[in-house]
This record gives sequence, structure tokens and C-alpha cells, in this order.
Amino acid sequence: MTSLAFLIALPLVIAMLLLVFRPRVVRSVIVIAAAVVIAVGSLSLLLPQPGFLSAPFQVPAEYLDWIVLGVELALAAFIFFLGIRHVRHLVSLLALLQAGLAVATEVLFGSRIEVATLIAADRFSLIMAGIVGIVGSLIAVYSLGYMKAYHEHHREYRDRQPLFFFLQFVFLGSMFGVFFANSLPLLLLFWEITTLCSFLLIGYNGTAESRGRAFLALTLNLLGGLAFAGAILFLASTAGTVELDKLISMEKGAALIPAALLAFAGMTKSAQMPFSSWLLGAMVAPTPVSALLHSSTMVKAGVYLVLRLAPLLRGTIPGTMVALVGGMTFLAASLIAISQSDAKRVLAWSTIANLGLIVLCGGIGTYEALWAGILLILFHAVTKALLFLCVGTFEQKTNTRDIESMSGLIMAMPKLSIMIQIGIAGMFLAPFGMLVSKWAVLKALVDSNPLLVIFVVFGSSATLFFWVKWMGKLLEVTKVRQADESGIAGRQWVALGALSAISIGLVGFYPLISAQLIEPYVRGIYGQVAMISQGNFIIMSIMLGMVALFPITFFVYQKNVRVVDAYLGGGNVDSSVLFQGAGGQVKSMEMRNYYLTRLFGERRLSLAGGIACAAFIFVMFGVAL
Amino acid sequence: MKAFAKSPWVLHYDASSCNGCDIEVVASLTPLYDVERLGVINTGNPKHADIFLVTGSVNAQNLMVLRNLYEQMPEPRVVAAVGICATSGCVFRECYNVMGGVDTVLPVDVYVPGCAARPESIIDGILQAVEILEKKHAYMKSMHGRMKEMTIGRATAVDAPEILALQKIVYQNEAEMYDDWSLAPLRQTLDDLRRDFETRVFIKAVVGGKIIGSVKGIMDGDTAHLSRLVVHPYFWKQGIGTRLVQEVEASFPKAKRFETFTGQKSRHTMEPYQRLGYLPIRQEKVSEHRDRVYFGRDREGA
Amino acid sequence: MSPLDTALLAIVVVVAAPIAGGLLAGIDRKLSARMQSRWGPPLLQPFYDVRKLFRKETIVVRRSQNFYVYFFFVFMVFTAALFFTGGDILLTIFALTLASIFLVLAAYKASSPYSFIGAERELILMMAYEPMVLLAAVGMYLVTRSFIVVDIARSPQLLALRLPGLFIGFVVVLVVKMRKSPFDLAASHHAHQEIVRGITTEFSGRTLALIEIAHWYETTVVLGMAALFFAALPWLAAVAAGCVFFLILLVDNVFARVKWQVALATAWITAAALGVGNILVVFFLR
Amino acid sequence: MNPREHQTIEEIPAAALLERVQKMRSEGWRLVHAACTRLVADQEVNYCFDRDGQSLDSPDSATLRGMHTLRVRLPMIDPELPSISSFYWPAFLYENEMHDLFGITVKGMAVDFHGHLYTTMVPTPYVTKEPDHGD
Amino acid sequence: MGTRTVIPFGPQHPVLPEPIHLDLVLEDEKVVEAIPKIGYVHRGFEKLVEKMDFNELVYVADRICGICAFIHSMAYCQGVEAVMSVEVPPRAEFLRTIWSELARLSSHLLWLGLMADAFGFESLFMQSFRIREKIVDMLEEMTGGRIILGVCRVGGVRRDVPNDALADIVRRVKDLGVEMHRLADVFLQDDSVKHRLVGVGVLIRDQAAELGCVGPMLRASGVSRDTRTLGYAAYGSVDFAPIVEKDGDSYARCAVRIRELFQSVDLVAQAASKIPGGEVGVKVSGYPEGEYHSRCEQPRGEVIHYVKGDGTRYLQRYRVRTPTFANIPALLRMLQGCELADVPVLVLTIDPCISCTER
Repeated sequence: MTSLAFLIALPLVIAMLLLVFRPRVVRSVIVIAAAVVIAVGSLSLLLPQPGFLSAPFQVPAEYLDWIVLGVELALAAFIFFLGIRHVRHLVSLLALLQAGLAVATEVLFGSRIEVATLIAADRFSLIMAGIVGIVGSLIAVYSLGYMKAYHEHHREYRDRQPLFFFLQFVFLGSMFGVFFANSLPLLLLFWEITTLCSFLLIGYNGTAESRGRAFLALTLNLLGGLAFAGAILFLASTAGTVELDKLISMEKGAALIPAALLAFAGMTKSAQMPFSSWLLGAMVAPTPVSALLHSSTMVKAGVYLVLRLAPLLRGTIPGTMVALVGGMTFLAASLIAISQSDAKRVLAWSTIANLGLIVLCGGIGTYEALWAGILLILFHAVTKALLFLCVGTFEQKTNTRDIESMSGLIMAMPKLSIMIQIGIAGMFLAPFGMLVSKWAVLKALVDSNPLLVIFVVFGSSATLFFWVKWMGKLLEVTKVRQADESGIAGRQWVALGALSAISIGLVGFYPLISAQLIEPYVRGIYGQVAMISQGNFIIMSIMLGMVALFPITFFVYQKNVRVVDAYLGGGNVDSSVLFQGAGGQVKSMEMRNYYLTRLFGERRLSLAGGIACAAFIFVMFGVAL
Repeated sequence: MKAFAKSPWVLHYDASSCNGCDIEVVASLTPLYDVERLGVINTGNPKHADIFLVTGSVNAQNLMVLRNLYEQMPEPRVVAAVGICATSGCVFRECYNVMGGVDTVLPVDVYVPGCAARPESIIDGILQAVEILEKKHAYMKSMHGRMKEMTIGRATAVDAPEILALQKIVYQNEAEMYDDWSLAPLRQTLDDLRRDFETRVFIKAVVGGKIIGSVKGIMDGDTAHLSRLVVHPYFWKQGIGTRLVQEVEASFPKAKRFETFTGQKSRHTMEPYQRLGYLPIRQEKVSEHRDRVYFGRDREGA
Repeated sequence: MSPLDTALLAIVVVVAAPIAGGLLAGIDRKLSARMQSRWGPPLLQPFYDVRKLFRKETIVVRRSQNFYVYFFFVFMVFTAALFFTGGDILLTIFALTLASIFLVLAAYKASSPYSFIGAERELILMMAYEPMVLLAAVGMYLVTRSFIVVDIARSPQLLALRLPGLFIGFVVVLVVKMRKSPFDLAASHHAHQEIVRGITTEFSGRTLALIEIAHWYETTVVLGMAALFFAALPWLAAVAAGCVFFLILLVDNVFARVKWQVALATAWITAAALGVGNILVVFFLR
Repeated sequence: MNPREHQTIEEIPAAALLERVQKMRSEGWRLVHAACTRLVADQEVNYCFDRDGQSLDSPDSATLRGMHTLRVRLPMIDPELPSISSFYWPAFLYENEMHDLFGITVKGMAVDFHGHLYTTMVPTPYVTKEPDHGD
Repeated sequence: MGTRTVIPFGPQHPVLPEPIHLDLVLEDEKVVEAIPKIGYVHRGFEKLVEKMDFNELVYVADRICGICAFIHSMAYCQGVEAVMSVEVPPRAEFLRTIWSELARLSSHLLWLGLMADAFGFESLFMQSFRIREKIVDMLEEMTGGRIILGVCRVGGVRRDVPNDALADIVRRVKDLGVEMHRLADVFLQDDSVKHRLVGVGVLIRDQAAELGCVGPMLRASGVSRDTRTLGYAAYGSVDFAPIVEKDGDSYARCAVRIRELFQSVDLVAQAASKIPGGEVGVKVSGYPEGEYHSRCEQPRGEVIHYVKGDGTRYLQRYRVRTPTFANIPALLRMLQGCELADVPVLVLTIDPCISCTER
């Protein structure tokens, strides 16, 4: 039991240490040590330790309620004054409202409510904790190298690395808190801390642009927080409880309103349409922030909550609406990703899309969907973190993150390029993780609501387009370039290598994870479980084996062939890329991927998707009320 | 097994024809003549083609195009000059912008007569080309098996005629490249070459009893000067040049430094040296279009 | 089936599928020629072509480009084996996609402008047909409650009767999949196209031969899928596959090549209207 | 029975060219073609125009046709002309051709190929006249 | 890295029967810039006047272009005849008219085939060529040449065709008209063909005139100009009106050419029915002195053969301005902003004959 509290507290302590010990070397030591401890700690929870999982953690409720409320009010006050100072009155208003709801809950119902289980962990929390523990600590290690180079490149930004690492660890601690808290007010507290961390990290560069984006994120997340607080108040007033496990086991009818409110909070947190704009804006933050907060962990808190509610949402109209929001977001975001050439924006849209898919699973809420949703979280967190860090590394080296400038990366930065390929393959290619999960989603939908299949099939086909063209860009070689991967710190390579290894390893080991963790959890709720048949797993293993041979081709060159120039209509000038152009000039051919902007333009599609999703959300509340 | 006879794929290029022959090439694909009966496909892509049908004569602008397209065809390949313009220039022979028939730049295997060449003649030309394809393939195969048996060793004056012949083939290419037909290796006489053997070391690469590559070298003080690296065009880009250079370097055990020179555009000659670490030293002009680039490197550990 | 039987069947498929596919390609060329008032090449012409290609010199633009084609080939063989031994149809579709992606990557790797545009267009086409193919599988599941090809094939119901929309939609995307006019944007069978030979521009000799053979496998697999709609009556399935093949051939010869926007719209609208409509009908009438 | 066209030639000084062409344009003449002729001591540049009837789509406009040529004489050495492509845009092709084949410097062409419209083996091949006729 | 795709289109390209080169700058598939390079076929035969006398030059004129070979030689001969004031016997003028129209049929059918090929309709290409082959057969029967006829000479034609043979030709051409109707239906009615042609490369009437277009390019934009109305050869004795379409897009150009097929069939029949008897050539003596712009209507539009003689055997200047040369500015205009897939269609829509153009 202590280990749960320990996992929450340790990062907070380390955060304090980092704020105190500011020299870089000391920081490195602390961060690396802390990363190891956190990773080991979060993994150790996964080892069978009979008994602890259900053991309640008894703290005198009166104290804790007030402590939680106190911290929450302090946060609200901080945000309130932030809003005042930067003339963002909406932010102040939202903070004020939320604080009001929290106070109202405590004052009106605080004395009547007994919290039986304050923090607890089941297998789902443990999976989430494992993801945060491992991915989070790898990203922290990576940040050490990245932030140093970042500030060398960007002299214009103030070097506030102690704050950066402080926030990162505060964030890690509160993520554990989100996953372990069973008491909803406590969960909301951690939830809001992550929001604040996200706000501060997005605004890290201190420019007007980043501040604007940070406030956008804050506003939308506070909106979710408000719904969350509303859910607590409602729950406290009608059911007399503020515990998550109690909510989930409640009758569907009564629980629908808080469930809808919580689902709404989850959707804002995981940037579903129409709230997706904040996640795009968050891409101004340094890349490790995008990797940690805005793709692999914090946004997962939202879908975590939605998946928690899955049993409540199953078969209800609000549930269907949640699923529709998820499905629509998946489809629209996947299509929009086609039109993006900024690597981080592609990743951001793809993140939104995948979160949508998970929300879709939560909204469906069947055992198959839940199983698929958890698998999606797992695979997506690892692979997307890898991709973000790779893009960050590329940007650090070249000062751009345009996919077009990745042309020929296989020659210029072979290691990095292969890692990106692994990440991309992991995102959509058979037999890698995300495809397996999508497959599971498809099967789950077919049994419950085939209408939703349309989102998945069209969305996945768009996914295929933008990932493959990116892969192609990495592979094509129009200019011979010398390999140069210097200047990337060893710690960065460690993180990248580990994430790549995990991405591949998961494909082989996910049946084990599924059998040990996901299936028992799902069975615990529904009494039945989905899985991939053994025959198919063997076939997929064969495929993986074959694909795994592929990287060999990056190093083996064909002998006994004649190398000739590429076909340029016969106009070649001693080269595969130069041709005799008009006006007597020798021109170089250029190749730019298709972005089909007119068809899949961001503005148009996000508007359409946003309107559709907003409509679904209105219907959700309308029906729930 | 006449593999080529059943599936000759053609590439058609209009060098500077009046269209007449081109129309007839197209017409031979269409219902009345339908060369696809014979497996012929007009690929439009040199990488897929076996037979290069060129119509019209050569001029300054399409010269490089013809070379590029030919270069991009896989062996075995056959060039067919279709029509009189492609053969000799026809009535345009005396125009200021006509260099002559296709054989001024490419090794033409088949000449198809006619102005314009009739579809029947074109089909006949394709069938003749097919025969040549078979022959070339047979030759290719016999050589292919023997590439592994390639031997590299010291050449003697007995080899002089064969080396001279090879040298002329290779430098013909160079001469065209620089438009300079005064190159010494082209004018060299057999006696002259024989005399070289008295002072210089010659290395030869032999496949199936035929010399396909050679290089020579001479000591001057501490430096060994290497020159005239020639490899038969058919065997280019297979590392033979590199092996020849290594071998000739080995025959100067006392040399501390190696030097050589090539023309500024002679990529095929430069490559083996550059691969072995030769760096350019200086460049000097020898004729209007031709520069000489000097390369050198120090022996490892020297 | 015992694993041994499956393995034996897989071997038979690996040998027989290209022969069938090659013959179909021969019939295709012969019939096309007849539709164009020509005599046409011999029936075995595709085999002659491949035999010749194996005798050609190997030329490349990038030394590693051919490996991608080898993977394309291997996965295509794998797909055929998976499908005809009665594996999971979704997995078959994924394997087919994986194989196609390798071909696209090969074209990217070759780094020539025309293969590049071919690759981009092929991706658009993949994006176009993918939804319909998946929907077809979903529809089959809704009727037979199984994604396993063997189970679908053994289902006593004539799928085409329950899934007419999906069948028609599938035939439409089959035109895309088999690179036939009006959707032969990425790599046309016919020589004259604005992007030369598209994806295959830079592949020659034995690599091109492998691409050709892989396409034969592909043809058999996709026709097999079409036949699955009639699997309840095996003789009808064979006739249906033949008719579909002939229909596609006919379509190939009576249409101009459309632009990518139309190709994408046709495939998606077909999928959305016929495919989804049919699925909804089946779902609610269940 | 072959009706021959009525074709008129008007010789003008080079300096008056632009003004004259502008007038032709305002009168609705169409530029048919432009070409040079190398004479013995100098060269002439012909700009040929024709004009249909009052209405372009009058089917019997043939009766009204006629060709009018503006002729400019230029010296053999360093011939120079202003471009008429501001009045007749397509004229740039003829003017580039004059430049490449006859060595005439044409100033202000709408599209200038900078001597790369044709790549010829002999630069400005028409500048020299072959002396012997071979008979 | 570029924000655009830059690819070379040609000089060798499967959709281009003749070499031209375009630097295509693309955004996705949209052409934002197309810069041409020509001159691959430039031979410089106009300068041959210095080496060949005016009679020998007919052979060169015959070989300017393989598609309109006959009309080129006819335009040249007419030019010399005008300079030398030679009166050509009427029978020769009628034969010239018949051959011109058959050449137009052959050329338009060729164009239709290549056009079908350009938009990826292979069977239509084959059918067009199948019909064209029959026209070529007729030409071969009458003149001995399939492509390059070599029957025109200064002062008339080299061969006569008996009247019964002409009647036979007329019958066969009329039979072909039936087949051409079926072809025309596909070109003008088929939806997929319309998708590729309608609205592609639109030139409104003023643009077409401004860009100096000639021939079907111009007539498809609503301008009724046809050089045949000048009445050269026997055109003054036959009845016809220029064929005009309004829309100015590729479809309208296709329609003009298709309608001209039937017009040509009719003109062949008219000419054959009105053909007078008599000689087919006169003896020409003396040398040309003077100058003349000879104009004829080729399948692609108005061609100008300018001949200037100074009283010797050798012409002083011979210059050919071909219709394609006049249509190239329009092509450049149309290529801006089209789709990559439209490039071959647009290149073909002007019915390019690069060989004539570059001479």
C-alpha cells in the first residue's frame, strides 16, 4: 500500500530537490537516479503482491478533505490571479466557479460523506502507472540532453531548466495520483495539477505565442475541470458518495449525469473535438513536453477516465454519443493529418485521432471494446513517445521539423531514421501494436454497433496515407548526404533506444500483458473477455518475424547490379536528380509529398468535426439530464 | 529457349524525325499490324525496354538524350535505327543542325529502311533485333559465369595489341565526352605502346581469356605515377577499376606516394581512385573542353 | 484441418496461385486485344515476359531499392497462402496492405520523380479502396458471425443475396485494386501514361518479374474474395469470379482514366452508400 | 483558277516599328508571323498581318482577306529591334527565334529564352550564307 | 527542401509522340508552372535553299512533317507557282484537294487516337487507328505513299487517278463515315471521356484570338476562320463552311475535329464529283523571282510557306510558319493551373506537330 503513496510522493520530493539543487551535473544525477527508481517502482507494482491491491488506505477523512480542498483552493487562487494578471477573465471565472463548486460540495455534503477507499489500484491503474513510470522516466532522461541543446540553440528563451524539471516531476507524481486516487475530489486535485503543469510547460518559452497557447489549453481544461467538479457535487448530493469505484457500480440511471460530466471532462483532457485546438497549440512547448504530457501520459488521463466509465456508458445513449465523438474525432483528425507537413502537428493530430479511438471504445463500453481501448493506450503511449522524441531530436539537429526536410534521413541520420520507421510502423502497420488494437476495435464494433465501423475504416485508410508518405520521405534519397548524428547526447539515445525496443518488444509480449493484466481486469468487470486467437497470434508472429528482417536492408547493399541514373525523360545531366531544364539551365528535380490540402484542409475539417462533436455532446447531456 | 524472341519490349524515341516513322511505329501497334501478337510492348520507359527504336537523326540537343536513354536500358539491349533519317539523315543530311544518323552516338544493331519506314519493315527490324538480343544474352551469360574467374596480373608486351584495342574503345567514349579527338591514347600506335612496356608496369584484368581492363604505372623518385586506367564499358561499376589500382599499387612496394590524373568529367575513371582515398591536388586546362584533374595519396604508414 | 494439411495446402496455393494468376493475365491481354479489334498476344505471354525479365541485367538507381520489392513479393505470397488456407480475412486484408506498402516504399526508395508520383497516387488509391474492403469483411462477419475464411466459405447462406451492396461495392474497388481503367492512375497496364510506369518505373529485370508475379498472386486473392460472396455454391462462386473478372476487363476497355479526385470519391461514396447501407440493413434485420 | 491573295508590303524604318505595330493592332490586324531574310548586304525582318472581315465569324470573310507585311531593314552587324510582344504577346516565339537563328537582339521580349529556344550546333546559323551552290 | 515538386516532363515521355520538354512545377497534382523547352527536332532545313534548287526543295517540303506531308508540299508548290505565275491545270487542283482532305482525315483520326491514349482509353485509341489505317490504304493506292505521298510538284501533281478509282474511293470513304459516327459517339457522349475533356484548358473567344491560335484551336473558341475559305486549290469550287464550336475547352476542340471528319468526307465526295478531265501538270520553266506567302489550312490550322526568289535556281528565303508554332503560346497559357493528369491532354489538344514547328 505504501508503495502507491510512495510513487505519488517520490516524484514530488524529487521535484523539490531539483528546485533546490540547481547545478546541471547534480540535476543529471538526481534525474537519472529518480528515473530508475520510478521506473523500477512502477514496474514492481506489476509483480504479484497478494493483498495490497485492495487494501484501503485509511486516513482520517476530515483532515484529508480539508487538505485537498485547501490545495485545490490554492490552485484555484493561483489560476485566478494568473487570469487577472494576463487579462484572461474567462480563466479567472472558470477557476472561481470550480472553487465554488468544490467549497459547496465540502460545505454541503462534506460531513455526510465517508470516503472508504481514498487511494487504490487495480490492474488498469497499474498498467497506466507502468506506462507513466517507464515512458515518463525515459522522457525525463531524454530531456536532460535535449534541454541543454535546446537552450544552446534558442538563446532567445530564458533558461529555466530547474523549473522545467521541477514541473516534469510534479507532473509525474500527480499522474500517479490520478491513476491511484479513488476519491474523486483527490482525483480532481491531481487532475488540476496536471492541467497546471501542462499550462506552465506550454508557456515555458515565455513568448507571447506560447503564453496564448498555454491559456487556450488552460481554459479548455478548466472547462473539463468544472464539469468534473460538477460531477462530484452532483454525486455527493444524489448518491452521497464521491468514490470512483462506487460510482461505477451504481445503477445506470442515476449515474448517467455524473458519468456524462466526467466523460466530458475526459474528452476535454484528451483533446477530443471540438476541444482539440489546445493540443495543437501545445506543440509550441519543447518536444519532451509534447511527448510526455501531450501524447503519452497526461492526455491519457482523459481516456483513462472514459474507459473507467465504460461499464456505465455501455448501451446507453450518452455512451453512444461519447462513442460518436470519439469516432468522429478519429476520422476527422486522421484526415486532417494528411494535410500537415509539420511533423509535430502530424503527431498531434494522430494523437487526437487515437485518443478518439480510445474514447470510442469507452463509449461502446463492451468487454471487447474495453480490452481494445486499454491495448490502444499501451501501444500508443510507447510508440508516440518514441516518435515525438525522434522528431525532437531531428529538430535539435536541423532546426526544422518539416517532414519534407526529412528527405533522405536514412542516409543523413540512419539510427534516428530507423527509430522513426519503427515508430511509424508501430502506429499503423501489421502486425504492430496499434494495428492489433485497431483490429480489436473493429471486432468490438461489429458486435455492438456496426454504424461506428464507418469511422474506423475510413479513418484508418487516411492513417495509412499519411504514415506511409512520411516513411517514404525518410527512405527516398535525392541528394547523397553524409551520415551525421553527432551532437545528440548519449542519454537521448538511451531513451530513444529503450522506447524503440519496447515498441517492438510489446508486439511479442502483449499477449502476456493482456493475459496477466488486461484480461483479469476486464473479466473482473464483465465476466468475459476478448482476446486474439492463438492461430492468429502465430500468424502475426510470423509476419513480425518477416518484418523484423527488414532493417537488414538498410545495411545490406545489392552487389552485382549496375547503378544507373533515374528516369528523367532522358534529360539527365550526369545524375539521377539533375536534368536539362528550360532556358538552358540545369535544374534539380524536387519531390514533395501530397498534402491534398484542398480536400483535407485543417480549418474546414476541424470546423466540421467540431460542429458534429459539439452536437453529439449536447445530445449526450440532453439525454443524461 | 528463346526468351527474348517471345517478348521484345521496345522503347521509341523520336530524335529529330518528321513524325512519319513515329506514326508508323505507333501504327504497328494498332489493329492492322498489332505487334503485340509477337509479344511486343511499347514500354515508353528505358528501364523496361530491350529494343531502342530511334527515328530521326541526331542533333546537338538530342544527343545527350539518346545517350541517357541508352545508358538506362538493361543489358542485353539493341538499338534499331528506324527510317532513313535515323540511318543517314535523309534529305536533311546537309542541314546545319543534323549530325547524321543514330550511329554517330549509339552502336546501332539494326537499320530499318524507308521514308517513312513502313510498319512491315519496322516489324521486320524488331524481329532482326530479337536475334541480336539472343546473341547478346548468350554472350552476357558466358561472361557472367566467368566474372568470378577474373584474374588480375602483370601484363607483358604480348598483350599490347589487345590492350591497345581496349584503350581505343574506352577512349572513344572519352573523346565524345570532351569533343576532343586528339587524345593521345586514341592516336597511340602499337609500337609506341610496346615500347611503354620496357619502362612501365602494366596490370591487366582477364576474363575468359580476354583482357577487359588494364592500368599502367611508373616510378619517379618516391612517387608512383599511375595512368590509363581502362575497363571495358560493359564491366563498369563492378569494382574492377579499384582492383586494378590496388594491384598496380602493390607492384610498387617502395613508393611512398601515388599520383594520377583524369579528365574532369571522367566519372568512371575517377571513381576507383576516389574510393581508394585519392584526393584531388590540382586542375589544369589541356584543351578547350577538357581539364586534367590530378589526384594523389600517400601510402598508409608512409 | 490439421497443421500438416494446412501446410500442404499452403504449398499448393503458393505453386498454383501464380499459375492461375498468370493465365488470367494472359486471358486479360488476349481478351483486351480482341475488344480492341486486335489479334493479341499468345495466352502464355505473361509467362514469356517474366521468363525474359529473369534473363535481363539488374539495374538499379539505389542499391537497396530491390529489397523492398522482395518483401512485397514475400508478403503477397504469404497473403495468398493465408487466404486460401482459410485464415482470418481481416488479417489477410492487413497482410495484403502490408505487402502493398512495401511496393510503395520501394517506389519511394527508387527516388525517381515518376516512381514518386506513382507512389503518392498508389497511396491515394489504397486510401480509396481500403474502407470498402474492410466493410466487405465486416459484412461477411455480420452474416456468418466469423472472420475466418473457412467458416465464411462453409456458411450455408449465399452471401451475395444478403450483401448485394457490399458485393457491388467490392467489385468497384476491385477495379482499383487490379489497376484497371478508369482507376489505373498509379501504374497502368497500358504503356502510355503521364507518369510513365508509375511505381514500377525504376524496376527492371527480375525485380519487375517479381512484381508481375506478385500481382498474379494478388489477382487470385482478390478474385477469391469476390468468389467468397458466392461460396455457398462452389460452382456459382467459380462462375461469379469469372464474371467479375470479365466485367472488370470490360470496364477496363470502355472507360477513360479518371483523375484521382474522382477515383477517391467513387470508391468512398460507393463504400459509404452501398457498403454502409448494406451493413445497416443486415444489422437491423438481424 | 487558284486565286492568289493580295499581299502588300510596307517598308518602314526600325524606329517607327512600335508605333506602326500599335496602329495595326488598334485596327484589328492579326499577327500571322514574323521572320527574317538574310540578303546580300543587309537583312530584312517581315512582320505579316492579316485582317478578317468586319466580323471575325462572318463565314464569307474570305473575300475581305489580304495580307499586309511590315518590313524593317537591319544592318548585318549588331542588328537590334524592339520587341512587339507588348502588343502581340505570342510574338515572343518569333522574336526568340530571330535571336537564336539570326543573331538579332530583340529588346523586351515577354518571354525571353536567353538564346535557348533552339540549341544549335552552329550559333546563329543564318548569319553566314553558304557561298558555293555546288553547281 | 522544396515546397513544390519539380519534375522533368519529356523530352522522352510515353505520352509524347514527339520530343518536347516541360519543367513541371507541381503542388500535389496541380501544375503551378510549366516552362517549355523545344528545339529537340530542330534541323534547320530552311537553310537548305542554299544547297537545293526550288524543285528539289519539294522533297524537303514533303518531309517537313509526317502528318501533313502532302499539305506542306502543296503549300510550298503553291507559293512557288504564285511567284512564277504558273497556272496549274484544274484536274491537278482537284486532286490536291482530295488528297488534302484525305490527309486531314488521316491526321484527325490519328489525333483522336492519340488523344484517347492520352486520357487512358486504350481501346478507343485502337479503334481510331483501325479506321485511320483504311484512309492510309486509300492514299497508298492513289499515290504510292502511306505517310509521305511525294505526289506534289511545282506546276501540278505527279500522278493522275482514274475517275472510276476516285468513285471507288468516295464509296469507301462514305462507308468509313458510318464507322466514324460510332467513334464520334464515344468521344462526344461517353461520361468518362467528358470528365477528361469538358472544362479542361478553356480558352474563351478573345483569349484564343489574342494568343494567335489557328485552326481547330481557334474555331473551338467560336472564331470562324478557316484558311480553306480563301479558295486555294479547288476549295473555291466546293461547298463548305468552317466548323465552329463555342465552349473553347478540350471537348469543343475534339468536337470540331470530329465534325471536320465528316466535312472532309463530304469534301472528298464533292471534289470527286466535280473533278474535270485533262492534264495533271504543266511544264515549268524559268526560275522564281519575287515573294509570296502561301497559306493553306492544315489539319492543325493555317500554315504559311513564305518563298522569296531572286531569279536563280536557288530561292533566297524559304520559311515555314506552322500552325503548332502559332498554338504554342496558347498551350503555355492553358497549362497554368491544370492537373498533372491533364498535361498530356492539353499538350495533345493543340494537336502538336513539333517536327513542323521546329523545322
